[in-house]
Amino acid sequence: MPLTREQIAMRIAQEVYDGYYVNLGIGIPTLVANYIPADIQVMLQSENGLLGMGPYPTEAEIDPDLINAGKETITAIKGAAFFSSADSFAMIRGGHVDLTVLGAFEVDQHGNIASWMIPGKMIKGMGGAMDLVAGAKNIVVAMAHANKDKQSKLLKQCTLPLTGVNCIRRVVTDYAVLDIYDGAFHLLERAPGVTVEEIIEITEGELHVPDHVPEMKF
Amino acid sequence: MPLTREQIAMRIAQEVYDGYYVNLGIGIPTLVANYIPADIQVMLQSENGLLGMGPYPTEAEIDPDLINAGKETITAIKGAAFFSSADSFAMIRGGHVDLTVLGAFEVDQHGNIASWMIPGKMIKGMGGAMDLVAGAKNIVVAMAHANKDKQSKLLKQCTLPLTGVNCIRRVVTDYAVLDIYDGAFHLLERAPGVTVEEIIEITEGELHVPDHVPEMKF
Amino acid sequence: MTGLNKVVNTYEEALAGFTNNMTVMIGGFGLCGIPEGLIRLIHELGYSGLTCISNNAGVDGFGLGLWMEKRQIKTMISSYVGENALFEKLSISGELEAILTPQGTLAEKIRAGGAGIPAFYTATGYGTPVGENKEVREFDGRKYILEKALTADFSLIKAWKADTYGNLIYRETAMNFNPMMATASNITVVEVEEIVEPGELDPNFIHTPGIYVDRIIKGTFEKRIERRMTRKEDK
Amino acid sequence: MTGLNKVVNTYEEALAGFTNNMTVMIGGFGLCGIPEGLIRLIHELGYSGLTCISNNAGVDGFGLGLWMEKRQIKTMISSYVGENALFEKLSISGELEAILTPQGTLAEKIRAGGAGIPAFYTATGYGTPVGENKEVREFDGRKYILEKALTADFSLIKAWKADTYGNLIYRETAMNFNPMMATASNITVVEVEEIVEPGELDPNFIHTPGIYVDRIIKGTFEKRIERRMTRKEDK
Repeated sequence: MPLTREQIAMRIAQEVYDGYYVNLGIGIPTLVANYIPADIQVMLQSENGLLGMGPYPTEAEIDPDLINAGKETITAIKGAAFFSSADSFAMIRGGHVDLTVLGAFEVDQHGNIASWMIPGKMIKGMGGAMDLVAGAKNIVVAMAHANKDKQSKLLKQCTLPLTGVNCIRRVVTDYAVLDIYDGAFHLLERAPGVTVEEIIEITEGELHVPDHVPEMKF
Repeated sequence: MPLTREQIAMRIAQEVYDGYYVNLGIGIPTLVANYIPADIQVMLQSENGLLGMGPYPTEAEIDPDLINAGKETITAIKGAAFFSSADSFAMIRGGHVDLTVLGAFEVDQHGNIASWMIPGKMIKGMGGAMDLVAGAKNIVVAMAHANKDKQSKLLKQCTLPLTGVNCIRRVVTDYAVLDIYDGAFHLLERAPGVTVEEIIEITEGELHVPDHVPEMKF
Repeated sequence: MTGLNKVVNTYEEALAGFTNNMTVMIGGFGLCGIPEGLIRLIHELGYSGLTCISNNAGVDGFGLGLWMEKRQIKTMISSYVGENALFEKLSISGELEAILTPQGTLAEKIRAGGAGIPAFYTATGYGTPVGENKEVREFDGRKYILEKALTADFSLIKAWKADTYGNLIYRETAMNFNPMMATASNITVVEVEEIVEPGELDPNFIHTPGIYVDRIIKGTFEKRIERRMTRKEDK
Repeated sequence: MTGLNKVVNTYEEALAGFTNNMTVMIGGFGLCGIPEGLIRLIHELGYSGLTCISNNAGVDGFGLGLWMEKRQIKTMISSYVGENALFEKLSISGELEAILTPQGTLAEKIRAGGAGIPAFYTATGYGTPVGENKEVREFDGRKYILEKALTADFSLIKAWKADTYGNLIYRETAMNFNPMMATASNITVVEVEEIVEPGELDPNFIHTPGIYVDRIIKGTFEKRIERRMTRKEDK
């Protein structure tokens, strides 16, 4: 069975280590916060100017001056820090964030990512995504492996306008965990019950498959 | 009579207007603070990270964490702000300081200034002087018009390594107040009792002298 | 307004000299930390042909969404405009020019404008549509693009508290783009929640020194929330 | 050291991994805001061949003057070294390489190193010895030179207070180069006057967020004054 959104988030939470500073994008990446093991300590960065993001506020805690990058009301943990957008992106672009998790429309076997624009459709803008992919030491992309018509989103070459080039190393989809290097996808794990053949079928980009592909563990 | 150091500072204090933010260099420029009229309000910037420099401390007020750019113990006025060296020079280099007063070994008729190095003699470094002359909207140089042997320091072309090019507009010496533009010095005022002929004699650079050259007023 | 006192009493005074066709920076991230009253008056007075530098474009009916409705904006330099349906419509019809800029590049371009840095290199946007027609240069084996500084005629920003000299502090994530914008315009106008006397703000913790501020107006703020999210009370 | 707690108990732990021939940034302006204990231990342990990035070079017998005496420094990148007579002697004899850098350019190069900006243009130093062999470029009719970012293996900095997560605040002009240096090295070690628990420092007024800090050591400081100037008591 392909993973649910929550399961993708659960699997990505395994990429988070004790002491990490992590930036979680909007959508599935936001859910990752719910699955970080209780026995490790991490700091969440919100690119609008907060290091040390906490959970959503209670009704009584709501504060219009305190929002996350998705413009949602939020809280700050003890030991948090607020700063300007310039300082926030100096932090991101300077490579100080240990892990960035973000969504994508497409990735390709060269590590390119397209996540911000579908020409002819809506004009929204890239927000901080281009800075995040250019600056992060370590990026995990959370995305659907294919669209509803089983057309792959893991491509030989992205077709949509790029967010960044040659910057993605790890992808977690509803079907698999893959690394990207040497111009190819490398299959690491498969979703429980999903076969290697199914993954091959919905992966357009070059895919290296080792002899043994373990199931993800949760 | 040529001006004393204190009189040069007194004359320069007349260039300071109400509401100004001012950076005063080491030496004669520091003395300018003593002659700012009591009926105007100015903020002194110290490039090591202080806006709102006050007088020297009393014995009881001495604080090793609070020094000026000359490494002297100092105080901060009410309404002061401390900031980093990067923020301090962003302020200076971004043209936000209204007036900078600094010393010089030489200036020339093109507005070049040499103030930081005498080859073969001491190696000290330029500190913030190059940033100040490149960034200030408005610079007044306080300097001796000539050396002890009556050799001019207001030259056709600076002979020492430059601090900045084409950046000096006004010079106050022990003999005169001069502006620099169109490739020449322009005599504006003379020290009380000093003749135009004396000034011509000790000015090597091209000097424009108007029909009437008033004495400085204090 | 004599000496270092920058307090003005009306929004009209705060915006003296503002004209059509100016370039203006507006602080805020979404609706958080925006100068509500200054935005409102420019809407009322109907200035048009504006080039706006702001991370977002407000929402329909609030913030810069008001200027959009009245077709006051000619060009919008932003990183994300997804909350504004009218923006999309005007942009597609060509009534509005949109210059989409990565958020970090936007912040850095504004900081550079205030800091006397005319241009800098960044990896952000290399190889993407943002990098088109920009100089590419390699440093230590990595490719970067050249980005130029931004400056403006007016900056309209929002702070939490000001002293009368214009020293500012911001609160929480309402800081965002406000500190850089304070440095990058000919005239910086700040709308604040509270004005205090010099000496009341701790000099160790001033976010924006008064040298950057030209006018201070005490505002009143609705502080509209875009996405009200809550959790249940903790047990 | 687990989780986000970065406190170490000895200077030796604080400097673990430090070796000869490293590049090291040292905070401070003159003797104000320098990490005295970290400087002392490196002097005692005698590491040599160091490339030092520091605005000043200490004075004879204190601060980086100690390293100078023991010939530990190969290259010194500074803006002003006038207080150190030995510096001059070693520099003239060629035992020490001095790279004199304008103070604002030095600060900006370090900030750029921490912020992922490989290079930027500045007017400072154009047409002077500092601009020699550097690219010159014109923007809007004015000439600028290209300056490159600085980074280092270690940053040794001094702060007033840290919480155990490494959030830092500085005091008065002891801030100076410390905040930028905190961002620009592989390993940032901070020597502080006081360590507090997370939550004790106001999150609105953190000068250096903990993400930049690797190790925190509580130091003791002599805080030697270079130029003791006083006025008479006010009447």
